[in-house]
Amino acid sequence: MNVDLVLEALHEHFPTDPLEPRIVPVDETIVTLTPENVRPAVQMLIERFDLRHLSAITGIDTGDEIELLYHFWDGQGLTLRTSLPRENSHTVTLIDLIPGAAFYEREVSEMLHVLFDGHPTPDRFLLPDDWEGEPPLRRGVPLACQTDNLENGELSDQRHSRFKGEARP
Amino acid sequence: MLDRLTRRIVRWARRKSPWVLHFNSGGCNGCDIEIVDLLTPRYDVERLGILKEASPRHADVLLCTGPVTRQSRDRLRRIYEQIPAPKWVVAVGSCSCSGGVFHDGYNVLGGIDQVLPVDVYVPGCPCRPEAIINGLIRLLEEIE
Amino acid sequence: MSRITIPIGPQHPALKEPLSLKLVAEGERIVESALRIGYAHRGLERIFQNRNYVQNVHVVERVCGICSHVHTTAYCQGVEALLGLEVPPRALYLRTLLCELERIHSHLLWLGVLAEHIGFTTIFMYAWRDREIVLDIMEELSGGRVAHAVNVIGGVRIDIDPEYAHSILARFDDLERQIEVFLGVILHERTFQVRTHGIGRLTAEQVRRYCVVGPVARASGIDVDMRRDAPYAAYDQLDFRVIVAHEGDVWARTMVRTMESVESLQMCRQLLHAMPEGPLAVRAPRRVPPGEVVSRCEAPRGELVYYIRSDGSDRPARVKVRTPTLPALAALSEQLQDINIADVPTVLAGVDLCIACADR
Amino acid sequence: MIDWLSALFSLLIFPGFAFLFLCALTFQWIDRLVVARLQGRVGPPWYQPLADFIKLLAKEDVLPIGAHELACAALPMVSLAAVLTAALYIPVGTHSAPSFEGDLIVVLFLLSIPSLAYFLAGWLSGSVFSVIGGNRSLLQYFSYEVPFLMALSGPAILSGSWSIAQITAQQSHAPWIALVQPLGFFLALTGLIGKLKRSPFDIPKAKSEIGAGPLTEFSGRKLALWQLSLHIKTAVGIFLLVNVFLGGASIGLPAPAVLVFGIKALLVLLVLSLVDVLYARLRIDQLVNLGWRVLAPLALVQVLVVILIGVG
Repeated sequence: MNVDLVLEALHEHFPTDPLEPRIVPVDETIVTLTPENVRPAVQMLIERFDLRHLSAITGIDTGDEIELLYHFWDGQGLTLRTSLPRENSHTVTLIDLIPGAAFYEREVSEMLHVLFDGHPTPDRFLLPDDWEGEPPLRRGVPLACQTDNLENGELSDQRHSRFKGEARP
Repeated sequence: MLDRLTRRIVRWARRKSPWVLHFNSGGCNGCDIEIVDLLTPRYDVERLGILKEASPRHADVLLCTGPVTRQSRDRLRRIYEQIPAPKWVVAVGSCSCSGGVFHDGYNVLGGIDQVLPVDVYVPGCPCRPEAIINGLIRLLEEIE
Repeated sequence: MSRITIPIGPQHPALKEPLSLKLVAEGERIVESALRIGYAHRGLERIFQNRNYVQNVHVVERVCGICSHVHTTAYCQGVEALLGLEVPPRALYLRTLLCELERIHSHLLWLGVLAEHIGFTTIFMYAWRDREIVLDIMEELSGGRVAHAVNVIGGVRIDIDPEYAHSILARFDDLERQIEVFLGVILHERTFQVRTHGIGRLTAEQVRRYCVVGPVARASGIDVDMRRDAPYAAYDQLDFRVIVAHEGDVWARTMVRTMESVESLQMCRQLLHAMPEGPLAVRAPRRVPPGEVVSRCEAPRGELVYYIRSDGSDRPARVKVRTPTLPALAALSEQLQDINIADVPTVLAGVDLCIACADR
Repeated sequence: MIDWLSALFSLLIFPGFAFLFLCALTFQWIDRLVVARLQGRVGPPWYQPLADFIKLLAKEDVLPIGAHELACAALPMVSLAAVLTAALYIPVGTHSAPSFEGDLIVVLFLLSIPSLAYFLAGWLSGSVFSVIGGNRSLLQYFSYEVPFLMALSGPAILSGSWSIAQITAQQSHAPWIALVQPLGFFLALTGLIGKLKRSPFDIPKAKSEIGAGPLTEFSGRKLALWQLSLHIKTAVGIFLLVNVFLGGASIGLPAPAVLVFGIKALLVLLVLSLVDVLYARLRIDQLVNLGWRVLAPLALVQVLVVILIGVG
């Protein structure tokens, strides 16, 4: 994959977007796109450069916005970055283009509460079924494990063994 | 007199054939491979009569590894109840002793003793196979 | 036919780690499979944000017990790139040596687990007995059988003196003879072939669709290997073959992994012969300038991606870990389609799942 | 009075329960030791099977709610009783068992009852794994039972009688039937491996797929009885093969009968352990294919050969 060709193609297709490609260590190029251009950009990349290997989707809560980074790779790394508003942030799913993105999208939606419209199975992925607290990777979420739903709630503050001295069966 | 004799024989039998069940409640699999290492030629726990069993019904000793994540808490509890008495629990590795390096994770409850009564703690991250064998032998000496 | 739902629950003899798989079978054939992971989810990416860069090396090593060194390599490499550090060549060589030793240990471990699942306990015992040779070498080098704590930000912590290198080379020879024995079993043993040929087949198209990486992809004909395509550490100074097979079933993966361990042995020999002199590490400052890095390595199971973003303080703003088992899990439902109940453990073993990696 | 006492003695002590119990434990120990040594391991101490048995007796007996209490309690005893009665008719060393015409068929029938009890245990004990294990043991039952019966009818036809004692007596002067019908001996061995659910055919209790198969839900005393009946069945099966194919205690030259019989039994056990070490487990459909496409026709050929040449 030749990064310059890709950048030119991106420039043609999305003149309005502030691309400002940045070379990031270990041979990676980061390109910024507006949220609604991500899907057409991925479509174009697949058709013209057969760039289908999506390595990962990283979600970051930077305090004032939610950033999504789609890491692609084919000989060299290319990352598409978009930023979404913190409240009811949602974007379009890429599952029909790249089925491998299903797990990554479910994880980001669970960890940062980003809704991927059109995702067929947006259910629990890593978090336990009885998790009803805040999405953990959002800023301002207390780190200690919320165990309020355990039978006796006093577990979370002191870490002690409830079974000291209890007679073994 | 006969009662004392049978109790001694039963105690001898329980010490000589502890069947082991292994459950990983959410740790990195460092301790799990060390437990499976016990069965292989270099450590070979079959000479102590220890067999790794497939079903909780056949097991005596529950070897737990990994901190208790919230999702595997109920499963750990249910496995413990499925094992017929007399049963013992060995916490293998620092994670199952106290939550280890993941103690402050939002999904981690801490050590196995948050959920089960533990008989033997085997520290180490990951613990060495010799330490697990030593823990099991300590357990066997203390069995009634 | 009557439909039975079979729970391959978090606790199952075929699974070393907690994974919940609900299979719906008609008679002996699997019709549907539902996967639920998250039993080993410890919230690592949040824990990373809670520690500074140096403490994180200790935590990164505990993401997965089998490929711990490759995780620290990817992490330290990323932070060194952020800091713009120039790691001395001897440290790169030692880092690569440990990476390859860990690959041999992981592949031999996997061969044993697969053999145990198809009922061939003898090969399980032999594979794990010979794996002890590699574990001894790693333990003598770094002090730890499984978690080695070799990598620090800026270099490595261990060193090799020449006559110790000779004793390692001697041990490599009988390890290679043993791996030849396993190759013989895989090629000629009838029952092994019958239980692994044509099971859990993944076509090249499926591999590309689910972005599967590592030996599973290479066994289906996709020629991708981060050590050659994006060389890191000392891989650019080594010449090695990337083994690719085309059948895409469990047997092909066995061939790819076993030949890879032979290839890794050759690489270790080259590393030991051409080990340059020089310092072992470079001092790294506590604070990392703001920036971001995407560091990629070839773990025994495939491409491992670390994305690290720093905000100038001594704690990372975000560390994203994408382990090779995640796409393999996505492709699992395709492999479990329409196979025999008895083959489910073989398929699970064939993909070499590392749930601790996938759940983070 | 004396024959009443000696009958009781032979029932309970010598070729009866005590002797078989001892044989079962030693055979299990030797088998585990040989397998361990061939895999580079040390293997269990000599008292291991006894310790396992006593520990299981002293364990709590738990059954899931869905399980059928009465049946699950009765099945282990049925299979143990069937195996013990089968052992009555098999002469061991010098002891001449009460033999009548056709006791070979009775023994074969009694030896197949535990397999059916094993299947029922799977069905009635309520867990998914045991139901699948039960199905598999039934599927497997037919694929090895037919070749086994035909292989054993070969010697009966050759020596013209269906009583084990006669067959053994015939071989004291004539060459052993295993040498005359090597194919029959091979098929009988394969059938025995299937009947005992040993390694290449241990599909119903495949440890990595369905846990312990039909016995997943059994624990405590019931499990102890099940394992005892399986090990006694191993001993009885080996004695049967030694008598029918290897000429019981006779070896031509005058040697202590029990020693000769013991050595032959240990040799057969060694063969079973070797097969255990060397082969991976087959899938159920592969075993059924093997059974019907390979073993059954071979057994047919063997019987035809015996009928045409042997008697003719």
